[in-house]
Amino acid sequence: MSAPLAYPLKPRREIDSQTEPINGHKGIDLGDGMQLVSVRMAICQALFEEMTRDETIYIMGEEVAQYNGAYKVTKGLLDHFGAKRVIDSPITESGFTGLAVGAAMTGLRPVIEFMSWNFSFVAFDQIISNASKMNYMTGGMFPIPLVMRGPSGAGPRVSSQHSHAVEALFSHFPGLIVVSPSTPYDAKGLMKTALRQNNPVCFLENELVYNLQQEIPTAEYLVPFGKADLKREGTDCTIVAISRCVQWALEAADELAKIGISCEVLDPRTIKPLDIESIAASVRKTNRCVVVEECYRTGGVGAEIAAQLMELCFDDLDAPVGRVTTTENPMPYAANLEHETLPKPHRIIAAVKTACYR
Amino acid sequence: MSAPLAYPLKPRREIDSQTEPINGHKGIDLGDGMQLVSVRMAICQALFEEMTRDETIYIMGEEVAQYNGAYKVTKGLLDHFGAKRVIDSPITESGFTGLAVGAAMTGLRPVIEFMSWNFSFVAFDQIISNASKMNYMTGGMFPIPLVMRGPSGAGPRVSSQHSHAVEALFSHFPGLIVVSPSTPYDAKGLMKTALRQNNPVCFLENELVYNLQQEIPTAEYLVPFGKADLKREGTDCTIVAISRCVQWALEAADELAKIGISCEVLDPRTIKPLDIESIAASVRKTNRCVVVEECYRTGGVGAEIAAQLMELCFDDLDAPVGRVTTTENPMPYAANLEHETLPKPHRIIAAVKTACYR
Amino acid sequence: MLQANPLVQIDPRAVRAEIGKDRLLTMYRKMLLIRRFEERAELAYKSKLIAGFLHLYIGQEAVATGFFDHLDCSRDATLTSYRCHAQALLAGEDPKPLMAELFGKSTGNVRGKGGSMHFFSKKGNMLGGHGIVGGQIPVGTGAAFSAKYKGTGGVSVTFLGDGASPQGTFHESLNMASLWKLPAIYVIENNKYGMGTACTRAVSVENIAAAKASGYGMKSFTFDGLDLFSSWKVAQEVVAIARLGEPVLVEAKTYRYRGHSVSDPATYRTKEELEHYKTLDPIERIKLSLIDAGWLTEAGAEEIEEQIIGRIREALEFAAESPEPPLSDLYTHVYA
Amino acid sequence: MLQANPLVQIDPRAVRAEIGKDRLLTMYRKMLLIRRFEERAELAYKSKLIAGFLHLYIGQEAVATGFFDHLDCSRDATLTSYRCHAQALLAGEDPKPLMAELFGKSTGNVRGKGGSMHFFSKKGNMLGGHGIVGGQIPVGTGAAFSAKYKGTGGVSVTFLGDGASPQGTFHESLNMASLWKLPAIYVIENNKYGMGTACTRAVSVENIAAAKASGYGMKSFTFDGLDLFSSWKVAQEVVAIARLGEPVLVEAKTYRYRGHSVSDPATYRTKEELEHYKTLDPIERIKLSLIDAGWLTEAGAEEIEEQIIGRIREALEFAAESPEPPLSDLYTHVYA
Ligand SMILES: Cc1ncc(C[n+]2csc(CCOP(=O)(O)OP(=O)(O)O)c2C)c(N)n1
Ligand SMILES: Cc1ncc(C[n+]2csc(CCOP(=O)(O)OP(=O)(O)O)c2C)c(N)n1
Ligand SMILES: [Mg+2]
Ligand SMILES: [Mg+2]
Repeated sequence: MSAPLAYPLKPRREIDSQTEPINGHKGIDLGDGMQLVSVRMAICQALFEEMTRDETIYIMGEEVAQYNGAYKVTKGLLDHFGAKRVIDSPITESGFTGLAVGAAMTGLRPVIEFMSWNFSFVAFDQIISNASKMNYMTGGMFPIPLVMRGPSGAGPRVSSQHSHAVEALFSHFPGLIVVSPSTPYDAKGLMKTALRQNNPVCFLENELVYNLQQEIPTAEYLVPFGKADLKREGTDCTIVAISRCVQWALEAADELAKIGISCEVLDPRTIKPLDIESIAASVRKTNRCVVVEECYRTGGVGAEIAAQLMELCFDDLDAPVGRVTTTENPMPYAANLEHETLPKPHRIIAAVKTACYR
Repeated sequence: MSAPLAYPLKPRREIDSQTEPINGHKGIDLGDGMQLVSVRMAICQALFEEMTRDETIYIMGEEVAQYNGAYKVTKGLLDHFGAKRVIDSPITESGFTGLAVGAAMTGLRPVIEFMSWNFSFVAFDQIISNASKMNYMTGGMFPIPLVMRGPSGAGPRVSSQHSHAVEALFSHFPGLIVVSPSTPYDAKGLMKTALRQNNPVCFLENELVYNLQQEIPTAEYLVPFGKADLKREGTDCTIVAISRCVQWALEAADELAKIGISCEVLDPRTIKPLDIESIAASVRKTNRCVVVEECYRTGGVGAEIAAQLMELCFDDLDAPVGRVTTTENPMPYAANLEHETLPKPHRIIAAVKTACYR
Repeated sequence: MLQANPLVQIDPRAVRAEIGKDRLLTMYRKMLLIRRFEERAELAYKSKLIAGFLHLYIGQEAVATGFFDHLDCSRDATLTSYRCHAQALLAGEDPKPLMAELFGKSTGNVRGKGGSMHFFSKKGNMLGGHGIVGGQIPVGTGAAFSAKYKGTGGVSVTFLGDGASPQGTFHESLNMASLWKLPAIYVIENNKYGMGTACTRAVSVENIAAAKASGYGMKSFTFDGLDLFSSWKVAQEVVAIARLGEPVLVEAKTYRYRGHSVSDPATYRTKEELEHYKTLDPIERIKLSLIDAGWLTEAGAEEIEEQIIGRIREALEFAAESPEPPLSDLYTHVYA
Repeated sequence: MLQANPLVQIDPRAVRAEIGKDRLLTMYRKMLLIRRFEERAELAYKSKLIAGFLHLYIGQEAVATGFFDHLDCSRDATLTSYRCHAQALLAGEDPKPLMAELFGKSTGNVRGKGGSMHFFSKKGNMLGGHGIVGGQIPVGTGAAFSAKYKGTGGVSVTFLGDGASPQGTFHESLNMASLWKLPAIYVIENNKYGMGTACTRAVSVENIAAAKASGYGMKSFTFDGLDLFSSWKVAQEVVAIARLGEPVLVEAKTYRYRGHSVSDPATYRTKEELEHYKTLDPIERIKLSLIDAGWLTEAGAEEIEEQIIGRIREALEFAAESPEPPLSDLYTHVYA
């Protein structure tokens, strides 16, 4: 577990549409070896650095090139690397995912963007039957170095077909790595790790986190898979929060502190591999745990963490593991219904109180 | 919970290829209002009876008509109902699933067969984005009465792309019903229920259970969704087993009885809705639970049951809920590796012993 | 038979005469209703009364309008992508619940659960409003299957974008429709772009319908989608073909005046291109043609305009005043 | 240019002369190796030494053999469905590890992890062995993309069944290959059936390649897949086209003598049909042609037969004697 709060999430300056650099990968230099970046820029920077280092990396997806990405994550990459390596695809997710599998089998290191992970459902078979199994079913003959990235989780008011968080879905399948960064520091370091290893990675970004800003080092660094990060220290209850939910968990923790409940906020960063040891260590200290995620409750990441904690911390838990998830309904469009569906701070606070018998 | 063992699984006669009737839906009359059927025949019988009752039911899938089904589940239906209602489709799962959604929206009650649920991955988007959400996102305007059926779980030695059990996968999504029968009695009654309600149902059969035989009533009956069935009574440990695993659990329970461990075997029959009350009631008696399923461990049905039991039986559980699942690897072809991958009796026995601290 | 080379050629005056005054005026009103509905929705979006995605049909109105004029919505099914406002209006839905839907209110078309991308009409057999590109194509095929199964004589008309045509579901649907002789019409609305990607960069042939249809042994028609007369005439022919039990593939060469959605600045196209297409405005042209025929005066046009603006205003008021859905609605309709 | 009407017409003697003795004998040996390998595998299956699915290529050997003869396996990629034994052999894999794979042994081609449906060759660039119908088509497209990206001059040849051609992945792949001018060859092996479904009941056109290719602006060729000379000649032409950076669609009219898999009794076709096609056996015909050319004697043929049987026997022994994979292999290769 890395030291908490090494790089504050409340940076000295704010980037806005005026100050945001033209090239998506460039941070705002703060001197002292530090730079200010958003999650969006951090991912772009990782792509930029690794594409510079490794000519076999290409990126393909809808609108990734000329449009700079639907959410501008690939801004400037076409200009810098050219149309050979930054490629706009037709709207055929199954086609370009399978193409990437074939490219990965023949010496390339593809990055594909799902404009939203919701659209990966069209490519589900290529991800599961081909990407996730190829190395195994070829006895190690054909590893698949493939990064599949794009926003997961609910966008703002985009309703049921566009609002899935897919952490639980993809972590069910052996062979896939599932990454869910919540900060610029993590996003950059995890993406660089993803681009240097040989497994298919589901890199789950979140539209509503893209603008989150942080001061991070200008020097190169990597963030390893399978290492949770302590986002806040506490003693009474462990909150395991994923992606966008980390911010909500921190907000909830602030509120809970006011009524004397001290929460530790752990961000697993990768859902598969999952750093259950760090989570268990925290729970052995706090004796309570609430998992916060945007997946559905049934079979969500929280279910898996609860089941594993029962195995590892059976005698340490003073209350059942709480699960704050997207409620068990497709995402509705109406503002008030959407609000209730999401695992927002008010629901986290209630779950922590329950876990603390308050 | 229905009475245990109402209809024995060791019938008075055995059906073999000689005695099996030409029409898949006809059982072997045993007099006394009882008939002998296999799971295969039971499903066919349910289809036959309901198609007779309701002209809006049609069945479509690869090889369901002229070939009588790849696993002969639809045997005789083409002959009886004709080519209008029993339709061989091209190998386009996404296409015929979407077609079924459109047919369901316009007054029909489609049954589609996935020759194996592995092939549903190609149709994943139609199942999730369309079938599971349509009623919700239309505010109840367009319910989807749709039964999607076919074998799930590992066939014999068919390796990684053909061996998925999809209970956990589909029960993650609100809007879907997930049914996993393990006996002829349940298969028939659950299929009839599926064909009379208005939601998309994932009806998960199992190739290796199709031949299982049972004496069942000739009179019509339905089996409700959301009611677990007690397959064996016991006092020391509750085994929740799904589909094919029910047989393995019963075998394991026999063995365990010999060393003085009395197991209760519960079959949830529907994974969504899940009869957690009956499971919890059993656990309150035995204080121990092991879930046995063919899904992968991470985010499997066992994880969800464990998490819910923690909530409902926190003070009753004397040991962590055990999970016996398909191991965390794609299914290998080699016989010995396949054997180790599956949740077979030896692994169930070990897990129950662990739960009983033996 | 229509002549196609490569676009279906029609004689506008002859078609106008064939349509007749009342029917043409009705279509004019409908197109204007669609246009004003969406323009006001756009404004409401900018005032943050509407959120999420908002994809406007502005510029494409002649396509759906020409087709719906030949449909019997009691048995013919229609459906399209997220760019679905026009179809719901044409299928007979009132602007009030539609606008309320955009506002996310309990009185909305689908009770506030769908928003802009998911308009439906039960009575008008409009099967959505679909958010996944290509996702609606097999569904429309299913509606045609139903019509044939039940022997209603109905057809289905599935609208899709140029950008959706490479998607696998399109191909799978055409094969089934052709194999089973389904009364299915597929209308590709080629508005030159799928989001920011020019059609030429996403589809490897220029005339999509013409190129693909023969791959399925299907008839195809390509027409000027900015021209209501062409749309109406082609629709007349293809609906007749489909009613006899044969699927047809149609391509409308059209244009959207707005960006892909309200939040798209559409910098990928030139001002000149946009201006050029604006001179071909399908609604403006019909207005002129109506005046030319002596079927409409400027004053009459003014009056229609006011009536329509009035209806939209009422819809906006209705939407604004309607309550949000009760929180108890969260779990209703998860299951039927 | 080849003449096609509807099948490519060739002059067998001229093609034979062009191929030449050594090359033709080599292809003959290869076809025979494939045939005998599979016949013995079938017997082993019946003796329960092999399990799971076993799909045989018997009858179709001329298709892959003609194509591989023009490929440079060090840079050209190939892949196919579960009916993959021939391709692995042609890509240079030894029968021993292949048979051991069928037996599920640690010495197997993919360490006993794949079985019959998942043969691969790293050195021969044979990318599988795929179990999901249509699943390999985008993968093959990716191999062509790689070749172009890296500038190797390589091509990819993706084999697929008639039954796979309606699958969406096929359409998506053709569009990408055509759009980006990928050196990709798609070979539809039309063996008249997808499992028990006659091609005519699953695909709405008769000549699949000819009908579909124009939908993507691609060239197409259709040939008699039971005839090695046609296969070889068409392969020569299409590999040349693809090397210049243009995708091509090919259809081989062929036939499988066995059922879909070993467990299919194939009652959906007549004895007469099967007997008719057996008179056209691709291997037998080449043998006769070799003898006719004076390039082979009956005695020579006998000798080849024995050599091949010997190799297969060795493979069977190797497979039988090899150990099962260690249980520790269960979790190896889940991640690289
Ligand atoms: C499967 C899928 N992929 C991507 C998207 C994102 N997306 C929404 S609309 C669109 C462009 C569609 O273009 P076209 O089919 O031409 O329709 P138009 O918007 O021009 O009407 C894209 C890429 C989606 N909704 N679904
Ligand atoms: C997506 C998918 N659907 C169904 C199947 C089951 N299946 C395996 S082979 C086959 C028939 C394929 O026929 P064709 O493509 O003509 O190939 P052939 O077997 O004749 O070589 C089917 C339906 C599958 N493996 N994958
Ligand atoms: Mg478009
Ligand atoms: Mg075939």
